[in-house]
Amino acid sequence: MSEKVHYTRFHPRWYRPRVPVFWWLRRRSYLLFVLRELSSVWVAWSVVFLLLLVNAVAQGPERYGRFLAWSAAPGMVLLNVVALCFVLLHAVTWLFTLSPHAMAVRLRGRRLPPAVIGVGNLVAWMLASALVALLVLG
Amino acid sequence: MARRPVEPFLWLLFSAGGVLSALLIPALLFLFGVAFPLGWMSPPDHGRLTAVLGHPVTRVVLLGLCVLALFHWAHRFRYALHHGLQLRHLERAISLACYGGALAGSAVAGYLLLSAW
Amino acid sequence: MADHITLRVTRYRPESDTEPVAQEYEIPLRKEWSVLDGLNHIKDHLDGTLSYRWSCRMGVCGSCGMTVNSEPKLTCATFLEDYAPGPVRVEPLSNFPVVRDLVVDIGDFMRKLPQVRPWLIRSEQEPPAEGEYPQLPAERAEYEQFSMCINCMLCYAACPVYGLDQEFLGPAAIALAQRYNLDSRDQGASERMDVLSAAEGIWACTFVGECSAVCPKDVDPAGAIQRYKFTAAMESLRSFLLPRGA
Amino acid sequence: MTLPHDVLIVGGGGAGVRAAIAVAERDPRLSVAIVSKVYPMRSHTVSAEGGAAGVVRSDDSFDEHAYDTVSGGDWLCAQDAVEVFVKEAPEELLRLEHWGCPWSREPDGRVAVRPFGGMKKMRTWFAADKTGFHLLHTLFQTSLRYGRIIRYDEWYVTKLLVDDGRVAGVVAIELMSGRIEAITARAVVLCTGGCGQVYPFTTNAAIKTGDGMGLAYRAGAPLKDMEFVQYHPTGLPFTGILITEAARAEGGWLVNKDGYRYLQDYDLGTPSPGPVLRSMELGPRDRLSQAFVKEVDKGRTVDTPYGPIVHLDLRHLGKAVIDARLPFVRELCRSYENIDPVRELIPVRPVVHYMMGGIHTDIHGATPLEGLFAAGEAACVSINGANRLGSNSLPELLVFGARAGRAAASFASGAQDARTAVRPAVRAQVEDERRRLEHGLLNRDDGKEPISAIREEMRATMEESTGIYRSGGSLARAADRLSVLQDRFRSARLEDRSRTFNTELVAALELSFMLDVAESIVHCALRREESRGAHQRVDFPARDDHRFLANTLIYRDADGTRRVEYLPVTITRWPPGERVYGR
Ligand SMILES: Cc1cc2nc3c(=O)[nH]c(=O)nc-3n(C[C@H](O)[C@H](O)[C@H](O)COP(=O)(O)OP(=O)(O)OC[C@H]3O[C@@H](n4cnc5c(N)ncnc54)[C@H](O)[C@@H]3O)c2cc1C
Ligand code: SF4
Ligand code: F3S
Ligand code: FES
Repeated sequence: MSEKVHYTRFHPRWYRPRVPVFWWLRRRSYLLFVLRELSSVWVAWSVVFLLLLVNAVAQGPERYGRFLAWSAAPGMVLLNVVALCFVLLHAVTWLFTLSPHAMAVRLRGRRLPPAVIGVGNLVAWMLASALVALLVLG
Repeated sequence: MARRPVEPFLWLLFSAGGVLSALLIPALLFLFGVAFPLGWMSPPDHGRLTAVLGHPVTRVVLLGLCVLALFHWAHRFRYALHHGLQLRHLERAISLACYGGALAGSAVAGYLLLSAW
Repeated sequence: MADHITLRVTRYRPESDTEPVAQEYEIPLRKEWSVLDGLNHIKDHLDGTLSYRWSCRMGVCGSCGMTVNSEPKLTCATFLEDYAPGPVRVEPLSNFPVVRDLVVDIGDFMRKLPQVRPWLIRSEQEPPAEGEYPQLPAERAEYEQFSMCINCMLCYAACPVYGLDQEFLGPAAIALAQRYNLDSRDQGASERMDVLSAAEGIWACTFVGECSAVCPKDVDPAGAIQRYKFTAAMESLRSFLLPRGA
Repeated sequence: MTLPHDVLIVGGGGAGVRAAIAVAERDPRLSVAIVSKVYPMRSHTVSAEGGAAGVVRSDDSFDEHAYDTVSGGDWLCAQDAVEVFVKEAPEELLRLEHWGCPWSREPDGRVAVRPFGGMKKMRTWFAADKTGFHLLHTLFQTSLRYGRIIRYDEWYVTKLLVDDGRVAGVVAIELMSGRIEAITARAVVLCTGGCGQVYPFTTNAAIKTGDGMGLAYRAGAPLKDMEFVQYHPTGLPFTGILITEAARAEGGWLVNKDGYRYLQDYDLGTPSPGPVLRSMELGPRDRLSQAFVKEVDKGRTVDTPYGPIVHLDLRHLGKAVIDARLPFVRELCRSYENIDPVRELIPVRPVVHYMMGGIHTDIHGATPLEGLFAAGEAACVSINGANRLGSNSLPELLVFGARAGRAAASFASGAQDARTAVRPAVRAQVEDERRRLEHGLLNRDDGKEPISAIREEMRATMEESTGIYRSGGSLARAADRLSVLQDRFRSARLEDRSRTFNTELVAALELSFMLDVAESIVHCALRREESRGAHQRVDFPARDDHRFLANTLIYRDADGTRRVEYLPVTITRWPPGERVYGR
């Protein structure tokens, strides 16, 4: 209908439900979404943690030693375990559910199905992790 | 309709940060945040780390990771507050804090990774 | 299997109610009955005042979307048996104003749809006498998925961003724009750009992904939006680096 | 308040939207509007599956398409209309291609065609097996380009306004608000679709209740060939959901309970593994449905809680073909029958599918009532005769939708006389109608029975009397029962008094149209004492060209009496002959 709707005698008010503040608690999938979004906070924390590490290494062996001790404190370990869980959630959702749908990768004129892209991402992820381990552990 | 010319760039930073952090951070955090502290593996000695970090490529990559991951956080966190808590009326303040934070963090990272060596 | 099941149906009578109330009906539980068959049984035999929309009862007209046990569903393609022993909650689609009972107002979508120019745009329209615009099967496959949308609005009901911000163009409208953008015969992508890359267009979507999860026709609007974000971002980058449109 | 337009189109299905675009293109000064009881893209055209016929290949010709159509229609088609139709169909289908319709393609990029029942050549264009869906959405989305096409979505038309022998507009209810308004126009085009809902078991959607036929009939325009009701041989039991003829065109077999391809016993050719045009499973629908009834009589069908069935076997086609060409068939079987046609047999039985008859029009879509036009399934231009060939209906919507739109536009441009103001006679009709709706239906206190009971009885009556085979006796009994049901309807009771989206009121109005349509079907069938196409009289088993090579016209006069007349069939080039299939 091209006209604007008027409330008249014959046109009682429609019911307009409000979205509750905690809408994301109402469905499992919404909760997962919010957790996924919050993983970014832990990504940021990881950056901070890494920068502290870099700083410690730059300041010499002694500072590096103190950093290692500090990071082994139970509170820190707990914090980083939580952070790791979120970062893994981020990696899994980002590499295996989100980006495969967001990308249109073509091979010989055909669009690759999302599952194939997901497998590709898995391989890339394993290579990147191996590289990191190699560099760090020698 | 309001077009926000910076939005595409913020999104590109967000996406690049998402990919890079997904690829690199789990391994790094696992090693330095969990495996070494818990003694599952022994941490590399200082000399090795200085050698690795001494290479400019490592530092540039790390800087890229830090900057992009911070913008990733800024963008995502901004929307999380925006939608998750319905703080739409605080939109400007939130954007300022998030992207401002990312900028500041990037500056620190730049200093630590480029000038301090 | 019990031979009856309870439907807890949301009623809203705008003349007398200030907000929706639930009403229960006990109906026979038959193997082949969809939730819609259950509602029709109520309408014909128990309570003629219940209002809802339906037509094709074969999952293609897009009329019968409702919320069944908290999930947006096509009621003609959702079977009672899968919810036994019940009760089954049947509510109107979320995120839309409720007109009455299970009927919601989708006027908002109907107003947004023309904005994305969902039609084939050519710089020059050739007369039909000159034959078809050729299109290879692979080119057709490029957009086929996005052409399957039945406008059932389940994705709007599932998208929290739309719930929070009614200005958002929404999943189906953007997917339909992409349907034409990706059609090898179309030349109108630049005309659709302004609306799509506005703040209320693609950039409002935070990739919740529920739209694709509930879509009964596998349209994957979330994918359509993300792909368009990439296109739009690259376009911005290009015009930023080459400001004169070289 | 009245809402004035130049051309008003009732119905937002394929025919209606095509007509609206034709008006907008013909004369940009005209104000054109579409009224539809559902949003246009919900119209029943959306369900059409198999395809749309139009000659494109070099080995094919207009004459062959015309001959297939005329013989398929058992020589009851108006041959001038058929000639126009076959010529304009490819043009319309190409135009749709230019508007973006995703037709399936050949490897070289040309539009693909598939075989279809009763067609001697491959000429059925298709978009997988969702042809109607793509066609309607393409049309609807294209219509959005024409900002000047005004839409009244979810408005229900209850009456045609007639001023001194000429149509003046309609009365309609806006469902959301319940307000009753007159929408006036110089020309009205009825594109309201078919009436399958007068039967209990049909492929047709809930909205296919013959409203437009009832509207025209009550306004004095005649209905034509109403006795010809098409049964489609392959519907799913219980739901009546259609398994498209394309399933057979791609090579599906119909087998009885012994796994035997029984069509070979009914003069439809001999079985071969692949599909053969105009033979066996690709015979015309009337003959296939009749063969089913004979199989039931021989006890060679399978009994189920929803009546006897036979099986459609697609297994030998393989998953690849089914997924590429018949994905919707697979989807429907999985959701509604819990079977996978790649591995299992599909249970099917004949189901009411299409109305050959409808509002009598000429080849421009004009009815005998001045200013009233009709197109689509609601109309009867007579291209379908006594039996429509599958895939002729969609192109019919386009060809005659466009023609009716153009004719209505010309009529409205020509009728730019002083009748802009609503004349008192019309205003009185509007008031009468308002009173009937408000007091006769909505707020009456003396109602007795609910409408659903009357509807069920009407449907049962139609199935018993006017099914695949009919007899004079049962038709006469049905006529009596329907007039009793008409009386009972007059004292029906509505529970719902609300103004807002009152679907019970809509159902009541639909029922009353259906009762009129059902009566016209029964009376026309009773009078036609022969067997032709979809009209098979057990008491008159032969075709009788001497008496009945004529189209039936049924009128309702102002005093409510019925009148049946016959109009000789227009024959241009194909004299009546024998219908030969599989030989
Ligand atoms: C399951 C199925 C499959 C089919 N497959 C094919 C096929 O493969 N090939 C083929 O050629 N044909 C096919 N057909 C036939 C074809 O689809 C129909 O004949 C055709 O779609 C009818 O279109 P229409 O525009 O005349 O009417 P519809 O699409 O039925 O539209 C009718 C319109 O009128 C409106 N309307 C009705 N009454 C009122 C009222 N009182 N007030 C306001 N508006 C009103 C409705 O809202 C609707 O918009 C199929 C039919 C069915 C049932
Ligand atoms: S995208 Fe899917 S869920 Fe959304 S309207 Fe279209 S068909 Fe429905
Ligand atoms: S659910 Fe909504 S936020 Fe985006 S991905 Fe789908 S539109
Ligand atoms: S009734 Fe048409 S989609 Fe359910």
